[in-house]
Amino acid sequence: MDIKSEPSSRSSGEPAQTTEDRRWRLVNRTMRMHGNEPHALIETLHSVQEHFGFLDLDALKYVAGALRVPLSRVYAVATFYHYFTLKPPGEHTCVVCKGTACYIGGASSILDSIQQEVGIGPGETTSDGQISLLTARCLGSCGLAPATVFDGQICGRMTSAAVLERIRRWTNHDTGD
Amino acid sequence: MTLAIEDLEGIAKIEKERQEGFRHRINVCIAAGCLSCQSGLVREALEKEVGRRGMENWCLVKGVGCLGLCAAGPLISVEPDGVYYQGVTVSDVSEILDSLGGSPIGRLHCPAQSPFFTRQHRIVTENCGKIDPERIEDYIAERGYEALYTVLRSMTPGEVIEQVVASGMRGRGGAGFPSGLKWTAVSKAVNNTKFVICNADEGDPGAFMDRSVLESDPHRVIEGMAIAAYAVGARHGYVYVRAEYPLAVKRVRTAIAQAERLGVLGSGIFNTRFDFKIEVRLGAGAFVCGEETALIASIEGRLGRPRPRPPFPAEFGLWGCPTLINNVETLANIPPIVRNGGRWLAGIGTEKSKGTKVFALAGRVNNTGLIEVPMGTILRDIVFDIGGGIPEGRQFKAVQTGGPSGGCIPEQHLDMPVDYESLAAVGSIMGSGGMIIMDDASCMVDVAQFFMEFCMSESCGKCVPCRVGTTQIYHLLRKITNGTGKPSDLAMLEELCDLVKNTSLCGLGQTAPNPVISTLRYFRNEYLEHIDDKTCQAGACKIGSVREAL
Amino acid sequence: MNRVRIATTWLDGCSGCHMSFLDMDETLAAVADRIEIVYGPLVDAKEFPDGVDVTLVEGAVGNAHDREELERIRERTHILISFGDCAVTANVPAMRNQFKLQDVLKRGYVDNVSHHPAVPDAGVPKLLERVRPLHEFVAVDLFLPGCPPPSEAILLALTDLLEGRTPEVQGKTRFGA
Amino acid sequence: MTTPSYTPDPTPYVRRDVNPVRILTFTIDGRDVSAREDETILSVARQNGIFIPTLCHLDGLSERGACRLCIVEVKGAPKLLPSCVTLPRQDMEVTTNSDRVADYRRKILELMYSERNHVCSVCVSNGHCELQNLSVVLGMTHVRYDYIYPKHAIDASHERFSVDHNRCVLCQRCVRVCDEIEGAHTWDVMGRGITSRVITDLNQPWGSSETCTGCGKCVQVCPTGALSEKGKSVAEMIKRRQFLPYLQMMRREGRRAVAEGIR
Repeated sequence: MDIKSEPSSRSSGEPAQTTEDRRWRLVNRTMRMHGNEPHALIETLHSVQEHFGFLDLDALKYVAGALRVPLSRVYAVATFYHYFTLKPPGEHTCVVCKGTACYIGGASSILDSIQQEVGIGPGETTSDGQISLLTARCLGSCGLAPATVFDGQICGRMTSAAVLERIRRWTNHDTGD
Repeated sequence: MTLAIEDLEGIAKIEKERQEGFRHRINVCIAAGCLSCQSGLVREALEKEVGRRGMENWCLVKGVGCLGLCAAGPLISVEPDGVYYQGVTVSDVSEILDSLGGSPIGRLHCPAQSPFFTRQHRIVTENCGKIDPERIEDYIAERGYEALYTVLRSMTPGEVIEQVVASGMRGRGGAGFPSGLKWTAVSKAVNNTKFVICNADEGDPGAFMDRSVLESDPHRVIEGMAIAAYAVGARHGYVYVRAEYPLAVKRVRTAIAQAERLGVLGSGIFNTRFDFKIEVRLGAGAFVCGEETALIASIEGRLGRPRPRPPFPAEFGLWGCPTLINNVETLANIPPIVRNGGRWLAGIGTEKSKGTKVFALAGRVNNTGLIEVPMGTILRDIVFDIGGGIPEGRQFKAVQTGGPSGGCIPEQHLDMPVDYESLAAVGSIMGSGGMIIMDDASCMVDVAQFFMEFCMSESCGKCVPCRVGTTQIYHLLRKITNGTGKPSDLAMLEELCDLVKNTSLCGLGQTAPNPVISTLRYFRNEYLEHIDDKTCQAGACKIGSVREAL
Repeated sequence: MNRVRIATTWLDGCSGCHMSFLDMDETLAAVADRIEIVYGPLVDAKEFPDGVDVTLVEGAVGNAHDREELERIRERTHILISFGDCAVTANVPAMRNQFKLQDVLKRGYVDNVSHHPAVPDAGVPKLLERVRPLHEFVAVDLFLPGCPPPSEAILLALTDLLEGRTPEVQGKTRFGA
Repeated sequence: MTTPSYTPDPTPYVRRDVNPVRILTFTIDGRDVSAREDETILSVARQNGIFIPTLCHLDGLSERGACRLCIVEVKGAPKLLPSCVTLPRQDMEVTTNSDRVADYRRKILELMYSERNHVCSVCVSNGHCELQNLSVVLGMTHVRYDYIYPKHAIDASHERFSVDHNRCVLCQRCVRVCDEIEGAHTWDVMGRGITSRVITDLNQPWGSSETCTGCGKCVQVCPTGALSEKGKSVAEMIKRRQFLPYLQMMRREGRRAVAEGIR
């Protein structure tokens, strides 16, 4: 099948829930705003990730068809940009900033202590799917280094102890504490 | 909708009267730095308490942009008394409200007379910490969009460019290309369609100037873009901003919507035939997209891989059309240049580096935060006077400027002026303005390895020298920091640095070796200690564990 | 006239380069009166002698013994020739470098063995984590790539050395030749 | 935002700073040569029988300027310039083979060899490989940089072809020929930096690709043994590229016919 043919002929990748799922409507809206043109690819992937938390293969296939972008290019873009993730995130995410100031301020020892306590390295999720550990290039909070983001909330001047304390709150809560 | 200068003046007047109607105004910093130490809660608590006490009519609580001294956050300022409070928590709220009109609270007092505040020269950040970034009226009250009006109603595009040329300003994004020349090139390019792009993909780790400006004063950047668009003949603009800066994205979007609603963006602005629209495009975590051609590719929805230049974007940019790409800080300088004339800016700074520069002070320095100083300010003054020196009584070792493309400047060069040429002479660059201070607890080989790891994983992978060369350099540095380096590795490091610098396709690769080259130049003894003695004086490298394993 | 003392040896290699050496046949005879082969699989000598003029080392460095041997050869040799692709690039032996040493040993001695599967731990030299070319361990004076290097190239290198010239083998041999 | 986004003009981009009719003269290695303004230094050099090594360049495909082997020195220019994408200017003085350039080229080639697992002696393209040939031409007898030894797989899921990532140099010829000539865009490059890798479709086995037409052009343009026909043993894979100039010409004519609306 020719990838550059009409999108309708490539609708096989369209997830079944597309029409009724509100999240897909929002993604579709993003594409429509950009005239369903190929140049909307990155904005659309942002939209998918914002609403679904990650990019799965069905979503990539659907976006490729809708925007008439070759499948391999969609995959290339989704893996070139580090902001996009193809893996579902854990229930909670902890982002440790690895910018220069945070590095100087001890970000690596924070990562080490998380590895020791929770057993996951950067980019990994605990086996129970509870906690994901990510690193950021720079959050721009260098004035308060080292910085860490817990479920979207940014916290400055962190120490290993403080980070582990926050993470323990998640795990304790989940065991019904 | 057509907007006249009277309307702007009217808005400014109403806004000023509104604000002056309050006997006390409490400005709470709600830029990302202070937000990350809960300034949002402080603001809420203040608002609630003001409401509870029935003070709404004479006490205004206002969220403002960055006050600069992030180290002391959350910061608030109380106007019109000009009192600064630092490290404010929710529990301080009552006391602050009690003290209004009386004497300041000594415990929280942040001396506004300290060199951190007095030695700055604020142009780009003049409104930061003063205005509410989410209210266009507040910007207009500070003469916002007046420059755009002047430009559209009384200047030709050529006259605008003349002012930028006269200002002598050089691009604040890193390379320091004269802005006037860039504008001239785009304006001369023959094409009906042109674009203006604001590069807000502040990728240098350790730099947050652009983020702060966008979070604190987004309209200034929008106004700068509109003026630029008029000058070069563009009708469409893009702000390319990192997705990692959600607050900046939100504020820019809000600002664009407000500007459109008011009519300072859109069709027939100020009743002229000038149309200008701005769209926001999100970066997606690729440092290389700070490079012009990669940024353009990214806006086009493609992989952010640079292409060889020429053709330059001024000729052949976004969608093949002439495109002006300026950094946030460059554009933020435009409205004051128009208001005060190019010569005014040219009067600030040094002979070849005009105006001011915003720096993000971070690392091992007491006053971490955002500062704006005239070009040519002495580096030692920045570190020890404005920055307040090194904490915990430790020894200064180096200051790193220019991020992963820059270099480390040692003690012996601290008395140099900070300008494009001087920095280049000592093997660093101005870069976008990150300034990381390191003390004797920092190992310079480890720092070089940190930056090389960054460049290696940010390399787009297109050209061989950058893709493989940075990896090889990183592996050599890792060998040295883990205690398995050989004396011959230093020569190999130098060879690879030279290769990557001279044969890479884009600026990322061409500058990637700089941190290694500059640390080899000034801190060679540290490399030798790691290789010959297998020791790391700073204690940052884990040599010991490797030696035990051997 | 003193004859030039030549040694040959092979480390982690297949002996193919030595076969090519022998393929010089009668051309070898032409230089035979000017050289003396003092050590190698072709002659009966137990220990690598002192004061060797030229040594051709075939094979990569794959185990601790190879490494010691190479270092001894380097000490006792004036001109050391990295002889053939295994010596120059680590070649086929290095194909195991993509895998962890433990996995390699397990595959070789356990998974594919039906009778007494066990990784040998005595009487054999310890394998290095990675197989590497000679020049990563010692200084090499001349590189003679090829799998094997053609005998003409070997002869050319030897005669050049005998004549006191720096051998120019460009175009005479190549990787994989 | 509520306003719809800008929609770009769908017509192909044209460089307006270059006039394809104008002829200029300059020198390569001291020889006077003439060229059209839109010809690259590389193409002018080749027309004049001057050798410049290349790897990512292939006549008939778009240029990338990525392998950096074709760098040349231009008098007065502070940087070395890739000749495959650099257009000459009047009176430019180009040097294609100074010691400095030759030295850099050799080092770049060494980097390429160190990047993946190139084992010539067991390769289908042994003796017919552009990378291998470059080592002879540039006089590179060994690699002084540490080999990286990444772990890479072989995908033999396609009925007729296989891809061995150990031998890939990321020149992207396969990506370009598939996109520009075949029009399928089955190939692209995933990831970035040292972890970049060519993929088919959504990084799935080649044999399961929905878009691959099985035309095999990618195999024929691949400079190394990374892409090969099945059933070929060591040294048996000889690439055939005669089709490329014809296809390129026919595609150009086809495009013109469509534009002019005649057949």
